Amino acid sequence: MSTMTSDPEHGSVRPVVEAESISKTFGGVNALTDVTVRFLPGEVHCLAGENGSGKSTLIKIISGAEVPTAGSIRISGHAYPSLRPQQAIRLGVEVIYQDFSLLPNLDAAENIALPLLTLEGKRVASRKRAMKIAEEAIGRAGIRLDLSTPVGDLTVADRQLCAIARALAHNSTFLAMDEPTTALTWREVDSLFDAVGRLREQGVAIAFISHKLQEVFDVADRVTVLRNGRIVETGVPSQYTHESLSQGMTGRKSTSFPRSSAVWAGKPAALRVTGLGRSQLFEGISFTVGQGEVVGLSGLLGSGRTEVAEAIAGVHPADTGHISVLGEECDIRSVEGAVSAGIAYVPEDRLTQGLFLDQPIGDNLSVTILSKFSRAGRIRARALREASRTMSATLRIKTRSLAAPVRSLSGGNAQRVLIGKWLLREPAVLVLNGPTVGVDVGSKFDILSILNAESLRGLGILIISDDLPELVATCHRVLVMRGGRLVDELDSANLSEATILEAISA
Amino acid sequence: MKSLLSTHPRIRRAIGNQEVLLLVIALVIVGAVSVRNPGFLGVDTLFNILTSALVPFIFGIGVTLVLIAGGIDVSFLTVGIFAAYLSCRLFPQADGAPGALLSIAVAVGVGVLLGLVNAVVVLGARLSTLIATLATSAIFLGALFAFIGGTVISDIPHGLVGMNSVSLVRIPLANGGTTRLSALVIIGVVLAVLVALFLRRTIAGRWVFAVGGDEEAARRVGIPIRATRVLVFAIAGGIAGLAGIVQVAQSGRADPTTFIGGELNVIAAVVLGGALITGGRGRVRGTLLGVIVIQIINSALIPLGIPAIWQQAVIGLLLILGVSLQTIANRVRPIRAILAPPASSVPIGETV
Amino acid sequence: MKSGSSMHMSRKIAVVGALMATLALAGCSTVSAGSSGKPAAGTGKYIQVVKISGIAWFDRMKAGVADFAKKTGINASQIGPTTASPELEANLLRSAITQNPTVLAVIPIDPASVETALAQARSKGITVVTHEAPTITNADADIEAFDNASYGEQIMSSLAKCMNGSGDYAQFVGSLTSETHMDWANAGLAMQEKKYPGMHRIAQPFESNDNAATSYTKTKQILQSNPGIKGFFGDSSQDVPGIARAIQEAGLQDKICVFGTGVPSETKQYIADGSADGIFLWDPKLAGEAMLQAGKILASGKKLSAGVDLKVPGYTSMHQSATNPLEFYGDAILSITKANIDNYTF
Amino acid sequence: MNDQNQGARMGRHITARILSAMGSRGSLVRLLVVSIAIVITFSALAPTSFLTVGNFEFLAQATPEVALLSLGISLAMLAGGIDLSVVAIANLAGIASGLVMVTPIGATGGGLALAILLGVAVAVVCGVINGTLIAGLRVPPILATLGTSQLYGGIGLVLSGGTAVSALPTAFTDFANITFAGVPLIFLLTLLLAGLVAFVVTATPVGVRIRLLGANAVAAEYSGISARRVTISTYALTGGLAGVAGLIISSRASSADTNYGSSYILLGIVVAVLAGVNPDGGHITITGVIVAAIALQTLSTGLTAVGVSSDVVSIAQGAFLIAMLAVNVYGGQVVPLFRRRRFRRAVEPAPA
Repeated sequence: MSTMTSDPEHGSVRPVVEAESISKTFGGVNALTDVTVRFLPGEVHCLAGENGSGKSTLIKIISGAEVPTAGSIRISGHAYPSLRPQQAIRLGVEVIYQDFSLLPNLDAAENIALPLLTLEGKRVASRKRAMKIAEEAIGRAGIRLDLSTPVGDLTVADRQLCAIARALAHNSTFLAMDEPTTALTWREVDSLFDAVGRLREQGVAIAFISHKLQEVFDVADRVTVLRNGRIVETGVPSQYTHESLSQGMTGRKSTSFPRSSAVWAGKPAALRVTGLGRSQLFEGISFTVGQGEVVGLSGLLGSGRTEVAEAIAGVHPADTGHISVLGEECDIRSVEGAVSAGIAYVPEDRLTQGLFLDQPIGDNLSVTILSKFSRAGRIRARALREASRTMSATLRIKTRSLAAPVRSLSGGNAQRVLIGKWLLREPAVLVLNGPTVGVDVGSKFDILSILNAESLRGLGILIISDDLPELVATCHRVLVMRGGRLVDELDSANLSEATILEAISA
Repeated sequence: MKSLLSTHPRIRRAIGNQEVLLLVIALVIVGAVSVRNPGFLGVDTLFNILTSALVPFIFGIGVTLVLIAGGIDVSFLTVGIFAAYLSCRLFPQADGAPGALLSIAVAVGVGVLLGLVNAVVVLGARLSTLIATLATSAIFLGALFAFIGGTVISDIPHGLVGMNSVSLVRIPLANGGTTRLSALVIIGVVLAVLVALFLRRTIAGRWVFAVGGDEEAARRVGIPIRATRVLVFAIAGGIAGLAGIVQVAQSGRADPTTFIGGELNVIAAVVLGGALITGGRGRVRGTLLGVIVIQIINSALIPLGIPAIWQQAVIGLLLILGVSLQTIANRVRPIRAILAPPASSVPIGETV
Repeated sequence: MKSGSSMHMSRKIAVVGALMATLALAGCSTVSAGSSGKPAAGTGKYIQVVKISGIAWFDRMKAGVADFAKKTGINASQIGPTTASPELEANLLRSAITQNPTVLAVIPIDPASVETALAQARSKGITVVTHEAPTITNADADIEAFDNASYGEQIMSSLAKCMNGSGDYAQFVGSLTSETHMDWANAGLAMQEKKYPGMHRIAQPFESNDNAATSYTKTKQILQSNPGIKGFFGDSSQDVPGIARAIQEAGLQDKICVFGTGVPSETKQYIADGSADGIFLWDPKLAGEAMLQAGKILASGKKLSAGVDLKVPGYTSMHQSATNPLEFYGDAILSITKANIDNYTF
Repeated sequence: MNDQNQGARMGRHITARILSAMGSRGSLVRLLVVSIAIVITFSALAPTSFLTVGNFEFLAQATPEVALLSLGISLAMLAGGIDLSVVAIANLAGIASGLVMVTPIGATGGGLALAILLGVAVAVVCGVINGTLIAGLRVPPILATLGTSQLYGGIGLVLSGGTAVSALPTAFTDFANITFAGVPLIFLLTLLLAGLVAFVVTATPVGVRIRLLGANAVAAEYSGISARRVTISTYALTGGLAGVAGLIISSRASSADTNYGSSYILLGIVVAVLAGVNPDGGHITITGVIVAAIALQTLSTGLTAVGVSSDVVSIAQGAFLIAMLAVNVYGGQVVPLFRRRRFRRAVEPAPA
């Protein structure tokens, strides 16, 4: 904490937004502890940190989407113990949320214009005016976007562009961008950075959140590193190298990870996918995951990587192609079918797709093995509880009781529950979509260790992720998707963050 | 069926369009009845259907608003009859055009007040709209009977009678009688236009869609959620009051038991018209079509000679058919394409 | 649920089976008979349970209850559910039984649904009198204003006279499950088939759900699909106002005859311009009072017999039904036309 | 389970599980306190008519049908749906078994058992149809069951020919009046069925799956739970409960009819919500349903006993619902007396 001091450069310029000693707890877990950050006009201030370090929570508190547990937000000199979103916008705070926070039933033009028209106190919704605002906004950002399509029907990349355009439509004094490039190609990222540069020249204070190191070096005037909800250090980019920044974010010297290269050669592949395709979404997907092998599947948001995972998992089955598990061809028409074939899937969105938040941890763990632990239509409750308890202990899930709802757990522990429920089922292949998103550093290490241990026991693992250090650290091979097709395969010889980044956002 | 629909985009588009589907259903029924009973296809049938659709349509507009905002209101019928009955009780002598306007204004005003009560319960007790309006409708109906009265008023204010007796069109019929379209229909048309304009052309109307589409996202971009909710309940209450007084004017009597138990049928018509029960989507035009299709079904039964005893079962079956078709139509909405045209880089094949 | 500890599937099936067996066979046990002695006729409460509270018809009947209380000094009251729903009425009835009245006067929505409750009341020594339930078995007496068949025949003969004995007509009933409505409709039909072969009923009776809006809508549809129709016969008091409104709107006042049950205040406007031609009814005030008078006689230990005088106009010399000895009917049909409608204020 | 000791331990465990599934204790305690307050109030206000053995016997006799229908609705709510067709199913079951009972076979003991089984079977089939529409065609539950409610009612009307099916065997009609030590057999039967439902939802795989499906349908799908199978089982169970309720109704009424019980649909929802069943799914409390059903019945009987009109009763029921739910929302803040240690529920998702 010693590094966070008011450094001399701040002296004369008055900050636009200051977070003062902000703390925030969720269900007993500290998401932020005593965080103080100042955002100066005309400065791009990067908040760097791993998933789960508290960056997004800080931004949500500044924008009024969350209420802090302690501390205050000072905007243009006035301190506010908490803000409402409307109030924050009125004070010039604008945010590009990580989840975009768009209105799916309205078209892009309206998504961009409605907040501004609301702010201006307009009463009549003029289509012409909305189009004008939207066109100006996308022009300012150098974006191409179909403005009259309902946002719910746009691709992920276009939705991200729409969220960016909405933030730019408003002449704000403070703009926070939370992972704004996850779905964008290089060309789009370049024009976004141009727009950021122009805003900086106009004196807007910009908070830029990213876990991609290169981006931090590309745009930042100042960097603040967060780890586990606390500020670790702050400084200018020239003070850092990739390695030192990465070490600040993770708290470890190296992200390298103990990993065996032992693929169980000679045995049938844990998963073999041949010519998998689904109309309009992806086609010609062929790859294998050996027993004991960890394979990464990467690509931008909206590249089709999730769709391929969900086809394998039976959520949205493929139209064409073949899937075999341990050498046996299986016709996967449903999740049930995939599960009984030996495929387990940890979905992307833990909160809505993975967990039953208000239900007991024990039930979340045992949902996959209810039938196995029943006799004559009745659950063998004791045996089931034993199995859950053992798994909970193995995965070191921190909770007082398995009867507590999952909602009471931190992100890392919740993710362990999700992985544990599938490990209880003893699958042949485990497909994980973003296994460490929203997970604190300690848990991330633990989770990757668990996966490593399972792979050593012969489990085939497919990780869908765009967390580059994680892919580099854990995978034997990384497959890259773009526009619904597999476009590259990086094996251990040429696997690095730079090569993956180049392949996914070409 | 799934593969058939997904391989034929044109079929998918046609079925995916709710309103086209409703029109087809309506035409099929009218066609079927006309074959059996050629007299069905006439101006009088049209007028009958329009007349009987008027009150459900006005109620339906209010329901549409609440559904778009992401709620389900089941109190609208009690609000409607409460407001209309109270209006008749308060000003029994309302006479002529000014009297009619007074009766309408009072009913709408009472409706707005009751709508605000709904809003207070929903927002204050943080209840789901369905549960809250279930409770308030029990209270409204009880209060109507206990404190205002439950007897039928057969001598309603003359202003209302006069309003109903003005004919837009009057056409002689073969049987020596005449058929006519009451000027009351104008109220429905005007209201439909006003509400459609409100929803499309005002910022507050767009808020309604925003709140129903994704409440949290709407909150984050600074849309006043609570104010929008209160506004929706107030307007829906006022519309229900209007529907109630139109019903009284149409029937020439104020009967507190008129609507008992009909709530879900109106909601069904609105949903049939394309409003999403989960919020964020709905339009006045769709509601009109939904209400009319249900009225066509109802009025087809007698000309088709379906025995009275079978009518309920037939209506149930048609209702199930309607909502099933709607659900299927919604399910075949197009997916967002990802697949780019073949790229220059050659996809890697089975390299392992 | 302690037994749940060792409950196998087979045990569960056994339990369900036993349950079914109990349901099926345990019916033999008898209900404990009430042993409380009958209170004297002049003391204790008299409770009248009606189909629905707050409507004009039963408000008028309430006036009869008040008259009875004033004349006799007996504590008599009327209760009824908010909506006309059989289970609400049955529950209200059962909760009235717990108040242990001397006489229960019941006008059931669905006579069959109150039989058990009435049996229970009688087993407790409560005197039970019904109305509009000529087939009732668990009552001390059923008081009807008139013979149902002759009521239906009277409506039919007026309708036939108006239609000159020829042409199509339609019948409405409140609901197809309403016993008295069906009796009237059937008696009317039987008479027409015998005496007026030139007339013809279209289809089965139409259901109005005792709702004037429904009878209005259906009448419009009937007019439209049966252009030649000449008459309407309505059994529910809500039928004539609805039918007449449709006739009035179509301007067919002089071409179509409308007769049926009706309340003067609700039909006056239609009788005045000829869109309704005549209504029939009995005065609910008198019927209500007659029920309680009969209850008073029965509670004092006397029996009703043919010719008994209930001291209420129209019920001064009761007839005993040939089919159900419990049923007694009077001569209380009111026939109302344009000429005499102004004499009635309810 | 060879070991007796182990069996006993398991017994305790299952008992504990069932008890815990019977409700979050805080809201159940509140409900109990309020119910007892109702009893005390009316005992003081109307000792002669309320505080009698007959009255409590009446309460125990009047509650079963409402309690069973509410249990059915609660199960549908547990799975995240709703069933508006329970009353129609109950009546159809009553009519179907009544029609068998009035045949010569029905007079025999075996025939009676057959008739009863047939009634329950019909009800289960109705439930399966509901479940198929909801899970197979993905029609929203509120619309699907609204439609089937009309359909089942209509079929009942056709089967019964429009008149009540009466002259049922006395062995059947007396059943509703049998008492053990003053407690009606139908009340005991209701408790037994409630126990069975509690067993199903806590100690069987399908019960756990119903709860998880209701808690989060998407997560259930991703966990490999077959929404179709589980939904159909749920509605079949709901149908079965409605069927038993229908048999109790026709036993009590000595007849079966289609127009019976229309007020029970909303009452059933009110009971379920009052009990603390989450209408959005994932939580049920069997004890709460029974207590709430009795509480509402007591409230209305008590009000009738003190001579209040039934209109005021419905006001009181609506106000009671709002008040209890408001207490559940604000209770923690306003009434620290009732506060229980519970896991804090963060409104927002965990930090990202």
